[in-house]
Amino acid sequence: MKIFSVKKEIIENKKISAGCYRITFESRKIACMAKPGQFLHIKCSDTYDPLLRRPISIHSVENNVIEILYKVVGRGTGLLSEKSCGDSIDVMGPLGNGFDYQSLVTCHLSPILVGGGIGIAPLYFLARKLVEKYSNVTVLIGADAKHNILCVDKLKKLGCRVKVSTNDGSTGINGTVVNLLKKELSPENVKLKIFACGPIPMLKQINRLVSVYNVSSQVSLEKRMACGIGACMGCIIKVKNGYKRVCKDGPVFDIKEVIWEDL
Amino acid sequence: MKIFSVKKEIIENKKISAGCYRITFESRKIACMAKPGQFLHIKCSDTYDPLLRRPISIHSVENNVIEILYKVVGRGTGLLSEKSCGDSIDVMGPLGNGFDYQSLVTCHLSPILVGGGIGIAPLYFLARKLVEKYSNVTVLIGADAKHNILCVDKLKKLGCRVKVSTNDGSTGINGTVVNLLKKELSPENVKLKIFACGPIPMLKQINRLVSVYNVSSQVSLEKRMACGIGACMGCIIKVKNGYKRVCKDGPVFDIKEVIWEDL
Amino acid sequence: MKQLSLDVNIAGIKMKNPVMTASGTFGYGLEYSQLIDIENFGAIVTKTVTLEPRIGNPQPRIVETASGMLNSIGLQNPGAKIFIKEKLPKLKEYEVPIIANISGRNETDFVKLAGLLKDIGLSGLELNISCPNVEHSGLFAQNADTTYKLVNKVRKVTGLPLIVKLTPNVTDVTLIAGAAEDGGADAISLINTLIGMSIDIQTKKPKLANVVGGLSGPAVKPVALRMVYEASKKVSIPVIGMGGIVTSDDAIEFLLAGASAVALGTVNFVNPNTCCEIIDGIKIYMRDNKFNKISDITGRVK
Amino acid sequence: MKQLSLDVNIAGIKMKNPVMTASGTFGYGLEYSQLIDIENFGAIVTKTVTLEPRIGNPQPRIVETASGMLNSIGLQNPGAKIFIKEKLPKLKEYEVPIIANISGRNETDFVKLAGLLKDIGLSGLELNISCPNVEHSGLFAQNADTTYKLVNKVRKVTGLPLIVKLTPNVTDVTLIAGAAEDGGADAISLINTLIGMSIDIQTKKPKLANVVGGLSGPAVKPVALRMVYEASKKVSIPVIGMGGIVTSDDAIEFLLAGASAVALGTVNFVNPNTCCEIIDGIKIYMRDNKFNKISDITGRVK
Ligand SMILES: Cc1cc2nc3c(=O)[nH]c(=O)nc-3n(C[C@H](O)[C@H](O)[C@H](O)COP(=O)(O)OP(=O)(O)OC[C@H]3O[C@@H](n4cnc5c(N)ncnc54)[C@H](O)[C@@H]3O)c2cc1C
Ligand SMILES: Cc1cc2nc3c(=O)[nH]c(=O)nc-3n(C[C@H](O)[C@H](O)[C@H](O)COP(=O)(O)OP(=O)(O)OC[C@H]3O[C@@H](n4cnc5c(N)ncnc54)[C@H](O)[C@@H]3O)c2cc1C
Ligand SMILES: Cc1cc2nc3c(=O)[nH]c(=O)nc-3n(C[C@H](O)[C@H](O)[C@H](O)COP(=O)(O)O)c2cc1C
Ligand SMILES: Cc1cc2nc3c(=O)[nH]c(=O)nc-3n(C[C@H](O)[C@H](O)[C@H](O)COP(=O)(O)O)c2cc1C
Ligand code: FES
Ligand code: FES
Repeated sequence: MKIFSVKKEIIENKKISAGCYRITFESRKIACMAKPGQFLHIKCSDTYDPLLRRPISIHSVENNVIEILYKVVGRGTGLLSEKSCGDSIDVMGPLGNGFDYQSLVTCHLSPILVGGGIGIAPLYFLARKLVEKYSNVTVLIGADAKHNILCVDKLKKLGCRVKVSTNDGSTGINGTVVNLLKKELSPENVKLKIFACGPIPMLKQINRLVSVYNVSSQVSLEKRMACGIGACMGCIIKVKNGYKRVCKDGPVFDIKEVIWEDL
Repeated sequence: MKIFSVKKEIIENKKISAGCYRITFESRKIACMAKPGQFLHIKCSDTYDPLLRRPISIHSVENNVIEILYKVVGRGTGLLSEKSCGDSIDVMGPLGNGFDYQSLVTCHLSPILVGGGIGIAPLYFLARKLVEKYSNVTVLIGADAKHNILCVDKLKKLGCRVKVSTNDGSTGINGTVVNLLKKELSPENVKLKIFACGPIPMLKQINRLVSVYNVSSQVSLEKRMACGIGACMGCIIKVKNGYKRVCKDGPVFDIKEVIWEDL
Repeated sequence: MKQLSLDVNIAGIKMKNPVMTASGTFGYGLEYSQLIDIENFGAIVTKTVTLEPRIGNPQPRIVETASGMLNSIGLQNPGAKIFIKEKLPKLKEYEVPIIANISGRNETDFVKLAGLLKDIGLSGLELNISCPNVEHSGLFAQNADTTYKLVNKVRKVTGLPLIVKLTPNVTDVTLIAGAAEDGGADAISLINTLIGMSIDIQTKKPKLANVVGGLSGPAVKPVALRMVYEASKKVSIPVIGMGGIVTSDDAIEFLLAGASAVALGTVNFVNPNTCCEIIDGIKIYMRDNKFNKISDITGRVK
Repeated sequence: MKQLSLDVNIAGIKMKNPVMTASGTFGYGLEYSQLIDIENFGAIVTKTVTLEPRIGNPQPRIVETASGMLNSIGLQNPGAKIFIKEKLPKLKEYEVPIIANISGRNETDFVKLAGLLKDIGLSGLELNISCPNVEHSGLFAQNADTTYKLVNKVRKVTGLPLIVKLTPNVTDVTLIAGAAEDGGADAISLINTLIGMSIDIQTKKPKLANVVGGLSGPAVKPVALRMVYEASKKVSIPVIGMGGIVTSDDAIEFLLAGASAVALGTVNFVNPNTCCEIIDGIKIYMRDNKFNKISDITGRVK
């Protein structure tokens, strides 16, 4: 078995900014298998309403301790935020393909991580893995305002170069994370690999940008899911040669593969 | 308006024995209107599952503080037991007719309260009201075992004469609360009024007993409820002259009125 | 800003807002008057009234299900005479249109009832030809012909606005909706309950004494909404939508799907204040979406 | 104590327990094999296979509803060739009976498919004549005649056990069940999904790109149970019950109502370990109630 369905005690469910929480729990099995970019499928209620699990990225794995970082946007995440230390959390995972960062060395590419809003969640785990091997990890973080810029300190602590943007200019540059990315890109500097996660409009802009420079890029996408494991065909997206399942063939896709007009 | 639908903060949700809890909250409106034998209709979940409210008797009213005493038997009461101090509770009430204890004085009757198991819940409120006017309040309490005998101390504190029975003899007499009642009844002593609440078999036995002595008796009955207010006809029972609604025409009925074979 | 208007006129019944009660979930209005201001509703639809009193089905009559409930009340009601003499006069003290929901075993019953209920201050009649909790097998509303004939007969004996209530337990609800319209209905309402069942695995008996019952509540909303959508595309008379409405979003979904008004059923048991919450929600929605009247929302789904 | 036996033989398909997968909720079995031991199931029913590959419906395809979900996958599948060449061989490595669920636009499709799927190691065929997510209006299983004819044609070209899957979107499911039996079905399975809808009130568009979709999950259980009860009283072939099963109590309800086996659908998404939990629960129930075999439970409702 490579995927597990487990019930674990919550070690901590901490509010880390307005509407954002971080849950910590222990699972040796999941921790062993987890790769950056993969996600967990979480049951937020013990009753039949809401019925389905919710996909949440793996934010961090350290020893056997797993963290998720989530934003309250509806009923499922709302119920999750009400859980306390000691309550149990029902998770399935690790699911999905994860980021492909193995090829960086062979191709001599420098990683740039681009996170919009809660999109930073899976990128922190990736950054942790990358700093083990690379000294030149750049992380660009964008949000609407200062209080929604997450993970800056802990990314810096890892040794990453961190740049920040806010739409209201309350911290970092005044603009979006795509503006930050533009500054990193230049015709001379295409020896980059971009890993991006965030809202669709942001990813679409990145797509336009990197197609100009032809920079290798991977994006993590979201779709409403039922099974989370590849069985129900609920979460498909259009790709160059047909349909792919976000849960099983993704959530990480090569930016060139995705039919962006369809999203 | 005589009935209210309110959301209140839970002051305390205390486990008082294995599987039994007591919730305390404040509601001036409900407290003002509440009569012993009436009940509250309680939403146990914020989601659609379970959907319906659960009827729970008013256990005590003191100033504006209301108490309910409940046993965890299923999902609704299970969810209720998980609520903490500070969580909100959604209650509708007071509902139903309540015990008729006004006639005691005029008829020179002594009250005997008979509670089986969690059936003691509404009787404590009744006892509180009775001791304001009568010195001779008897309360008979039965349960399977000692740890499920509830409220003895606080009833004694009110000044009630309390007798206890358990099926396993772990406290009080070895037997049922009906055995206790038998001892109170005698052809000489029919100047009594019985108020009983508990499982149907117990109430049926009481019915047989009092029909011999012709003692005036009121019983509190239970039926699954939807509206709790008399509108849906879901909770009817058969009575001598047709059907009555437990929620609106009851839950307290004259023992002679009920068609016991039908319960 | 323009004045918002929540008024609707359903087949001649003037309501100050499009939120009605669903038959059988609000009694004769009087029980709830102790808890809420029943004049908040756009109209009150009574529990089904039959010609003679009915004692209804044996207990148990109610089972909770996932996000819903089954009922087999069996149309317990005091009969037309007591309705007219005792219930209606009290209900008429409130300033709210009253619609009597009626049912019968056959056409004659319906015709007689419609006759009895003339000129006594009712704002309309709703024909319950879709109650799953009575003996005869096959409901009127499961067959287009019987629906047409019945509606047609009742139409001839009453000048009151005539609402025909349809069952979801059919292969194609548009056929029945069409038949009701052809028969002379002024409006249709749907859905009545879906027929369902539940078994107590310990006693091995059905949980309802009547074996089967009617499923209602949030669980049925997707089916109800689909049927309102289908039926309202088929007929040109107004459609009253119901089935699982709890929030104002739910109510708005029904309006968008094609309903001209909505009715609240099971939710009354769960939260008796829902009517006000829904009206407030609809107002906000209208403001945000620049709709001036309810009919701007009706059928707006793209 | 006597030995408990959970074996069932459904129309010649020998299963070690009565818990199957419901088509479309378990892919071709392979995805779940990374998470659970798929041999735990009594049988595996595949996602619907069609003659040609189908790309299915556009996104969104899934909406959560109260205690349920709507799907409009639209029978996305790689087609019979790839199923036979790539999916089936891997699935056959497991020791569990495999039932291919097939569908088509017309009788010819079904007949061709049944022909293609002979002698390749399948334990049975399930005819999906009840999928709400395809273009043609009106499903085969909404009409007794078309059901009879279709089943009859397929019957002639295959010796495999033939299960016919029925839709709940009908006035009288017993008519269709009877027609399937008369046509030569070895078993029937029900229910497929109820047709439902959901609207996004902000965009005013249906939440499913396909407008309507199929409702499944605990919400539909009362309807499913009622139909299994009705259908199993009508036919003498075995009935496979499904619709909203989550717990062993649910599964037992279906058996009591008349099912000879049950299938798990939506619950696979919620708790992939449900099969084992249900089997354990059934065992305990059998012990407590002194039932020795599954057929002792089937149809035992009083
Ligand atoms: C692979 C993947 C990884 C994700 N990782 C994270 C993460 O690390 N942190 C985080 O906060 N969020 C993450 N999300 C998004 C998260 O799944 C949704 O926010 C969550 O499911 C919303 O559930 P809800 O019940 O609170 O909201 P709902 O009440 O169901 O809906 C509120 C809003 O959320 C959207 N939404 C609901 N369910 C999903 C879903 N399954 N997929 C996408 N959007 C949905 C709805 O369209 C709606 O706009 C991820 C999504 C995917 C697909
Ligand atoms: C007027 C009245 C007053 C009551 N007062 C109290 C009280 O003070 N304390 C207390 O602990 N209990 C009281 N009850 C019983 C209480 O309502 C049920 O125990 C409760 O509804 C069970 O809900 P559940 O979801 O936990 O159980 P479920 O999972 O719904 O069912 C578990 C068991 O409880 C029974 N039950 C469920 N709902 C009801 C209902 N509405 N009425 C009767 N039985 C039901 C079921 O038949 C089943 O056997 C009262 C009931 C009534 C009618
Ligand atoms: C307890 C109960 C009793 C009902 N009685 C009637 C009735 O007498 N006549 C009728 O036409 N519909 C009756 N209905 C159906 C409702 O009016 C409504 O059509 C159905 O419940 C769907 O709406 P809901 O999901 O909002 O409850 C009843 C429903 C319930 C729950
Ligand atoms: C996502 C999804 C896809 C489905 N696909 C199919 C299918 O391809 N063929 C089919 O016969 N039934 C299909 N069904 C219906 C199920 O097999 C089952 O009949 C229905 O979901 C009711 O069972 P449940 O409530 O346990 O899910 C599908 C159901 C779901 C939820
Ligand atoms: S969610 Fe089921 S295939 Fe992706
Ligand atoms: S619960 Fe509705 S009438 Fe009593």
